[in-house]
Amino acid sequence: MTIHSAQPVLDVRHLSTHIGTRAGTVKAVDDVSFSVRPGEIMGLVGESGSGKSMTAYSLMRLLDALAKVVAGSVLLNGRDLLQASEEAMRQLRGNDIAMIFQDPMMTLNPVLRIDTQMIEAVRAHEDVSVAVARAMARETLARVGIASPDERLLAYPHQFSGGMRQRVAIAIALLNKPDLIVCDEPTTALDVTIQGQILYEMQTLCRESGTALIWITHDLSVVAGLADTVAVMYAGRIVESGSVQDVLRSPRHPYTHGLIASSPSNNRRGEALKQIPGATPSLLNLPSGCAFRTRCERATEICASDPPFEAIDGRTLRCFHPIVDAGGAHG
Amino acid sequence: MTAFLLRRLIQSIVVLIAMSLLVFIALHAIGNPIDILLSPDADQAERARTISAFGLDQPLWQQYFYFAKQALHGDLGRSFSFGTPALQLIAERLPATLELAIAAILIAIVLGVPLGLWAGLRPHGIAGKSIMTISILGFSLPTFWVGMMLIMLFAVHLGWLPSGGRGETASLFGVQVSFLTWDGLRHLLLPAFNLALFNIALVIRLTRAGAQEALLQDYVRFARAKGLRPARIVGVHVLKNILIPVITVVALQFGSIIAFAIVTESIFAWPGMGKLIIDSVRVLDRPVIVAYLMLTAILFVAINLVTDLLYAALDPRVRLTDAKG
Amino acid sequence: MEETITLLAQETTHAPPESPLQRFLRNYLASRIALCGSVLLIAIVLAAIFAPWLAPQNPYDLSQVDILDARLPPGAQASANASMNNAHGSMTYLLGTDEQGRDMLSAILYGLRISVTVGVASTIVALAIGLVLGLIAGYAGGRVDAFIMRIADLQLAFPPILVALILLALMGPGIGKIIVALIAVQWAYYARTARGAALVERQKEYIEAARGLGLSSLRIAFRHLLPNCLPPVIAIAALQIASAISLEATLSFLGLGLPVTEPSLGLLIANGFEYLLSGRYWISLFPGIALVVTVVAINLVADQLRDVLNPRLQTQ
Amino acid sequence: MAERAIPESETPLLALRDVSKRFVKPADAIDRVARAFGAGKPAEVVHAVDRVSLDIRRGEVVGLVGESGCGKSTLGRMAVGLHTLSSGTRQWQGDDIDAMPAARQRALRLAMQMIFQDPYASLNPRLRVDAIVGEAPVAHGLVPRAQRSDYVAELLQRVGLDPALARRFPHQFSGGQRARIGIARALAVKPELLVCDEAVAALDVSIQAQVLNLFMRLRDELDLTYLFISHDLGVVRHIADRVVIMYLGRIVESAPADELFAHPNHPYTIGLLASAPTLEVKKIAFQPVAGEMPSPLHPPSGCHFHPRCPHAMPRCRVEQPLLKEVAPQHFSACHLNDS
Amino acid sequence: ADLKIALAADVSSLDPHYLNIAPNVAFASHLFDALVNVDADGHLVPGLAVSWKPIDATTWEFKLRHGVKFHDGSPFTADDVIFSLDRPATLTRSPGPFTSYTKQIVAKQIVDPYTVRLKTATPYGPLALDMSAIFIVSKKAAEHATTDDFNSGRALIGTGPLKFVSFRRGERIVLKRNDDYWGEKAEWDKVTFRIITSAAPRLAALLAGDVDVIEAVPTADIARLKTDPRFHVEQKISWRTIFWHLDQLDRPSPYITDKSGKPLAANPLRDPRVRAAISMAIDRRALVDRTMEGQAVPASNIVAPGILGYNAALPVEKYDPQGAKKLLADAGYPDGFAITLHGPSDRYINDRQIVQTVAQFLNHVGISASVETLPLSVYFGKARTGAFSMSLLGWGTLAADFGLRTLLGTPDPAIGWGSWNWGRYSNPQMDKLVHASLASVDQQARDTYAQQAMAVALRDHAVIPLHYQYATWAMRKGLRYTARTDEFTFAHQFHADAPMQKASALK
Ligand SMILES: Nc1ncnc2c1ncn2[C@@H]1O[C@H](COP(=O)(O)OP(=O)(O)OP(=O)(O)O)[C@@H](O)[C@H]1O
Ligand SMILES: Nc1ncnc2c1ncn2[C@@H]1O[C@H](COP(=O)(O)OP(=O)(O)OP(=O)(O)O)[C@@H](O)[C@H]1O
Ligand SMILES: [Mg+2]
Ligand SMILES: [Mg+2]
Repeated sequence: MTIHSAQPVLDVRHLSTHIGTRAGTVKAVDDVSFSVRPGEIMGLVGESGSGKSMTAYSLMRLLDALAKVVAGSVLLNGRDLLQASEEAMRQLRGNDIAMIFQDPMMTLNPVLRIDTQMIEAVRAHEDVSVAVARAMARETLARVGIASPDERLLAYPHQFSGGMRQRVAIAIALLNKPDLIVCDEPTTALDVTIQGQILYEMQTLCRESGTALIWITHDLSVVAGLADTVAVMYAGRIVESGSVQDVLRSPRHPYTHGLIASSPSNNRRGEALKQIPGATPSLLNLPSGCAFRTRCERATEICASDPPFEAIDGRTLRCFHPIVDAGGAHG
Repeated sequence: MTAFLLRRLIQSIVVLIAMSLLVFIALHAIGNPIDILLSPDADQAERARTISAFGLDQPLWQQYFYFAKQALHGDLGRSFSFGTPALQLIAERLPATLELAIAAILIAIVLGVPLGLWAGLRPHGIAGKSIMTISILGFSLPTFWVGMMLIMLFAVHLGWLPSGGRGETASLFGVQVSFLTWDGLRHLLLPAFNLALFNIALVIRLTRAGAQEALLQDYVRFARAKGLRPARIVGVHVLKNILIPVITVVALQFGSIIAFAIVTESIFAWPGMGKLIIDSVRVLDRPVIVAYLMLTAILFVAINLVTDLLYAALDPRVRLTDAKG
Repeated sequence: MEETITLLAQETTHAPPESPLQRFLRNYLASRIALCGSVLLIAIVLAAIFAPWLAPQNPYDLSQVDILDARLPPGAQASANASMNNAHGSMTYLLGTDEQGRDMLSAILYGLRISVTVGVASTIVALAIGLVLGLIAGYAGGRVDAFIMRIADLQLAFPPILVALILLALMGPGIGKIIVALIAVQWAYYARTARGAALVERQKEYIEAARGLGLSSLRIAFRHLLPNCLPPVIAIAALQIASAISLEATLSFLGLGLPVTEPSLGLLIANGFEYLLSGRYWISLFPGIALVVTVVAINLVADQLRDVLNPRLQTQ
Repeated sequence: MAERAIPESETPLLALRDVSKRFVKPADAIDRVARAFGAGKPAEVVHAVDRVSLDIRRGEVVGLVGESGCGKSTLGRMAVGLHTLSSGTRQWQGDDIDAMPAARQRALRLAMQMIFQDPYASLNPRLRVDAIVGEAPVAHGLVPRAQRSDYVAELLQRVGLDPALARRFPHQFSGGQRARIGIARALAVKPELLVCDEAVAALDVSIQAQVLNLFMRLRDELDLTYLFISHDLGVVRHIADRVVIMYLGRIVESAPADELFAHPNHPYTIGLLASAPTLEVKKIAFQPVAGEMPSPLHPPSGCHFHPRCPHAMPRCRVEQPLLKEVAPQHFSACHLNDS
Repeated sequence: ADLKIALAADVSSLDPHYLNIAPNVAFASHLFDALVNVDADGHLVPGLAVSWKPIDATTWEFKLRHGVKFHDGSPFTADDVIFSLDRPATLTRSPGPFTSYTKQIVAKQIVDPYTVRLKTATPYGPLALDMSAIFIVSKKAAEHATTDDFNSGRALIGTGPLKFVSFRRGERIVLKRNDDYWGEKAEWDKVTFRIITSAAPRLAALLAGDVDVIEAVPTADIARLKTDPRFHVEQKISWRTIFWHLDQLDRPSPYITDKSGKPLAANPLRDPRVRAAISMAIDRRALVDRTMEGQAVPASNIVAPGILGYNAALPVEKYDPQGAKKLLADAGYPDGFAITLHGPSDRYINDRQIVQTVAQFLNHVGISASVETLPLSVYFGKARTGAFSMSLLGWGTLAADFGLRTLLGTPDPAIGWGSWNWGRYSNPQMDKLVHASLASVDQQARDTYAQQAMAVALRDHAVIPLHYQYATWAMRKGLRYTARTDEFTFAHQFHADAPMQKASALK
């Protein structure tokens, strides 16, 4: 399924984003590199606060005033987004690179009708008549599985259920046939059955249109079913990335390993779960070197210095003591 | 909807009854209007005769019941000092006050929303900070003082605008209004601005707070992610969401604007209800006070109603029956 | 058990204990403008409290005031006659005198005292009444709620000026009475706000948890609900103090405020108002400036309070 | 920790019999007048829980699973007495709770405690940890005031928190620690039954495991019984002895956990299990359940699931299927079982 | 030419018989005449009656003016007079009726169309004065008219120098010249009255050129206006005397205590020495110069100079704080006492300040005086019941016997005496003199009696007069006004002194 040959649509190199807060500088994204090829689905996994959303906002240049990209480059089809002018970036957003957010309740403007919100998205990029734009909107709504789209176009967001709203948001993202869609936990707030439907549909749509996806989630099992490649973030850094099979079947970073091992489905029923000790550290006072070392069984003194970001066997890894042969996480 | 209207109706009737009762008791306790209005040359017998001619010598509850009976027939009595039906008096003055209040609200919105937006979008700029500082003055300066300053500056020193009064009016659907004539408009400007001052500050603050909050919302981020132009994001997505609280609050302010018109009207010699009511309180002209309160209470209820309707019109999420009752 | 131990060790080193008060202060003091406002406000309050010691004259003691010194411009010297009456001997009227010959500086200091007392006292009592009623309404709901809120509506439908007008006409002038009038005018705002907050807080799980623990309603309402409903109410209260001071000034202007011999700032302005056009600016201007500075300081503090107390803007 | 066998015959610790919960928008006088005149809307009734019977035996962990809005929380609140019952009865070891003397009811109220989902909203932000945990036992006289801090320290220790943190406020804790405080608060009144409403849903994956382990440890140490509400099938499968599946206010299936995951019977259960993503790397190949859950304001007739059911028959539209034992201890409410 | 005048008080009704308050009366004078008019000095001059005289002790005869036309062109006759005199009594729903001026008349007789006789029950001297208060309306226009008809202008037909054009209540009234007026015709084609009740804005309107004339100029601004070349100020001592009523009832006075706040056994104000002491403690010069900014003159009577019954022999009380202290000591109050002075707010010029200044003076002689000012709505009602110890009142009248009867006559509802005797002063000697004065149809005798009564009352210190205030008008340069003692603003008595010059100056 993965298309290794093509040029990446998106190539992120050494991206760092810092947030200046009262309490100090937060390195929300720290030296993050990855790439996505056309039609490929990349899962970006990590726990709350690990910098997933910040990475996405950095790509889209949608950061808040306090946050700044301090280093790195984001190449979309070879063009560095971070160098583009604000207007050029605006034209790219929604047109070449689209984004969907987590909370379907909040992403649609509650006081504007669906058709307004869809038509404006078309007309922001293409000089077409309202009628044409409406036709496109209707067609796209139908594609994401919304029944009687004509009627639904006239509705307000609150008249939809959560799942439907997320479909509308997906439809808006698809409107201008972008090359890449960044999805920031779009199904986290939804029920399992609805999530199942949306995952299935997204997969189909991408396959049909060749759109690449970045799927942000904290749920490894979603990635397992959906993505081609996966990158695992911890405290602002990607600690491990590679194809889904490789990473999930034989995680090599102790954190990835810990995560997979602590999943109930990898444990015997009723027995104590394997757990990663400690809590996710605050980004404000990270331990030096490897941020995971205080929770890591394998940590040694060397971990106090920054581990290199290495490519080994078709995956990348940021660890001094990778698990060489885990023999699968299923203990 | 019917139930909603019915509820409002019953509530307002209760409010009206309670209000008229309170006024009756209060004014009775304050004093006797005849003592103020009666000519100094009148003797005790004349005083007694006059008091009984107005029924003021009767027990209060009898006076109230008489009033209530008449009120049910739409008669709120005649003003003591004007000798004119109180309702007619109020009705004569109502348009002037309403016009002033509406003008004030429009000024507040027209000036307040853009300034507030500006301050909200650029909270750290010099302009934004100055706007906020000046808006504090709007809250803190006493209306009467500012009014006098405005007169001194624009009427006395610069001579640009008249110092007070209502000026020429034109008839609109049988109601005399100022804003249709140039002269009337000139007369309207200063008092309306004076009355608007507090509300400009309020709208600036509401708008700024709203803008800052809206900017944090995902829908704004989503709009940016769609590649919309900033003008559209601010002008449509942000503004429409801000307008909901702004319009609601401002509409609810309408009541207090009318109340504070008392001060503005006496400074600018604006012939509205406010001046009438303060004169009436001075001479304990009960029918006028009662009629005024009734009217403002009805107005208040109506404004609440309109606000709810507006709210529903602006905010699709609100259904009427859900509105606070 | 060992997993918990490691966890604890880390946490203790990371977050030093900080009480809400400390956190509040830290957030509060973060803004320079608010800091200025607070310093100003403290200075004003101190000036008000220590007015009798700071003021060169007791402007409320008519035997110290001399009509022969009426309307002297700033910097004028007191006449011999007036100095004789004055406890401090000969004096200079730094800010001039008013139409009774009161030293404006003293009058402003004393007036500040009254204005601040009126503003603060009326606000505190109105807040207490409104808070309790609002909490009861919000927590009890149903008929109690409807009853309390209808009374509040009634109150809100009365134009505040008229209420104060009628009450003052009824009771006569006096600080206590003007405070009562202002309380009557204000309590409903607090009741509404407190009820709104109570309705929101009541939904929260910690209230449900308290119910689940079998705690009494009274305890839940006042120990759990009340402290959490306080911030929005306090934020509007701070603003309301300013507006109470303004309202008192307006009432004084309408001739319905305080006793004329004990002028508040508002009454000083209202008295001096007549002299605006005749060039004797100091009678109205200086108290005007004092009022504006006071109200601005309160507003600055109130704004910052509102920002800091607003849970949505609160930093962790 | 070994699997334990729960004797079936024993009287359940808590039994809910035919309980229902209807939420009605309260109609005031004016609404009633309006309605009498034919204006106004009919009262809006939400059947959040519709004639549900549930037995929880001592020492058992019952998992309650279902989609958002299906009535899980409502049922949990009814179990601990935070919601009154619209109909039905609640029995504690066979005795009807509502018929008990008030004092006993109060005591029982403490015997059943709830652990909430949101680790932020469920702790009073203005109280210190020792007050949060220690208030109720002192108020109820379980612990003398003087011994409060010792008691709190002991509880904090038990849930894995440093007693030195007792003077802190909730905002100074991480999500996982807050969850522990919530648990300590519940344990403070010595409950026998804990209703955990999505108690780990808000936690990070790595923390979730810690808290789940804590639950299991406490169960052994304190001999607790759990009603464990969750939408995460993986979690429920891991912790529960018996799993109950709810759909739109009704129980559609109930079975011992192994049995349920191995042989789901109800079409909804089957769809649900298929929808749940797993760590196995395999592409999603189909939409397991089509459509969305209908609004509880206007539930479908007959079997609530029929509009989404791939096997729906005409009968499903009119007749409500009842729970039937399809295997030992395995109940399911589906007409397919009749054919 | 047009004239714009800012009035300080609202005209509440255009019906000249509805409510007897100054603004209404002043306004009605433009449209209507009375039988007897009052000139600028407060003297009675022929109005619609060219002459009047008593023909016996209880009968007055009025000769009416010939050739007078109402605004609608109909002629003025005795019928109109009788109708107008009858009308006040028919307006039973008036809160301030004009019947005080008609109640003495027991019979009216038309001798011929231009002669009217009015009979009183007892000899009654001030009848002509009473007649100056009743406006003559057209019987034809007013016979079936209601007050509302007057307000709408329909019945507003008089003989006055100006005619009605329009009325916007509370805002403005427009009048135009009556070209057929029997007397001196108004100089203005059109007169606009604007109601601007607040003093500062009223002045601002003049400064801004929005109006030509303002009445009731605040004392604070008079000095400046006088020196401003753009404006002109006219002044006259007003008929209004400002004085203190003193509680003289035989019981502890409600607002007097000893200095520690304990009630006193007796009412010190009953002691004439205490009253005199209070009067001597007041520095009227300073009061007038400072508090009134020179816009008043110290008073010795309770009527203004020039008014019938004014006793020029009475001196203004000399300021003598030492003497006051001594008198107090003599009266048994060497340490003074505590008293609250009451006054209205915003009724008389600078009333609040006056009360405070007097309190200052009292403090300086050891009486600790505090101040309470009340809105009018409360003040009069309370004062009437004798609720205050010392209360400020301003009184304007054109005859001293009238004033003394009402203010200081021994209260007696049966004959209508002492209705404003708040302090319940009572002196049979004074009562007798006032009686004699009122019963004198001979105006000379009347004046003498009244002066004697005045002397009796003031020697008793029955009240403590403070000052006569100035009535002040300010107008743009080029206008002249004969200032009136009754404080009325009459548009038709404004004159342009050099219209040509002004027109050219504008170019
Ligand atoms: N405006 C901000 N100010 C300060 N810190 C911020 C801000 N926004 C985000 N952060 C911090 O940046 C880090 C990364 O945040 P981000 O939102 O990218 O996390 P995430 O991985 O998306 O988490 P989640 O799963 O909760 O969405 C977090 O530690 C967060 O606390
Ligand atoms: N207090 C209430 N008033 C009215 N309706 C309510 C109330 N509480 C719950 N409901 C309704 O009852 C139904 C069941 O709610 P409940 O909270 O029990 O669902 P749930 O299964 O816990 O959902 P979730 O997974 O989202 O927590 C929902 O439709 C909800 O809207
Ligand atoms: Mg995120
Ligand atoms: Mg729930």
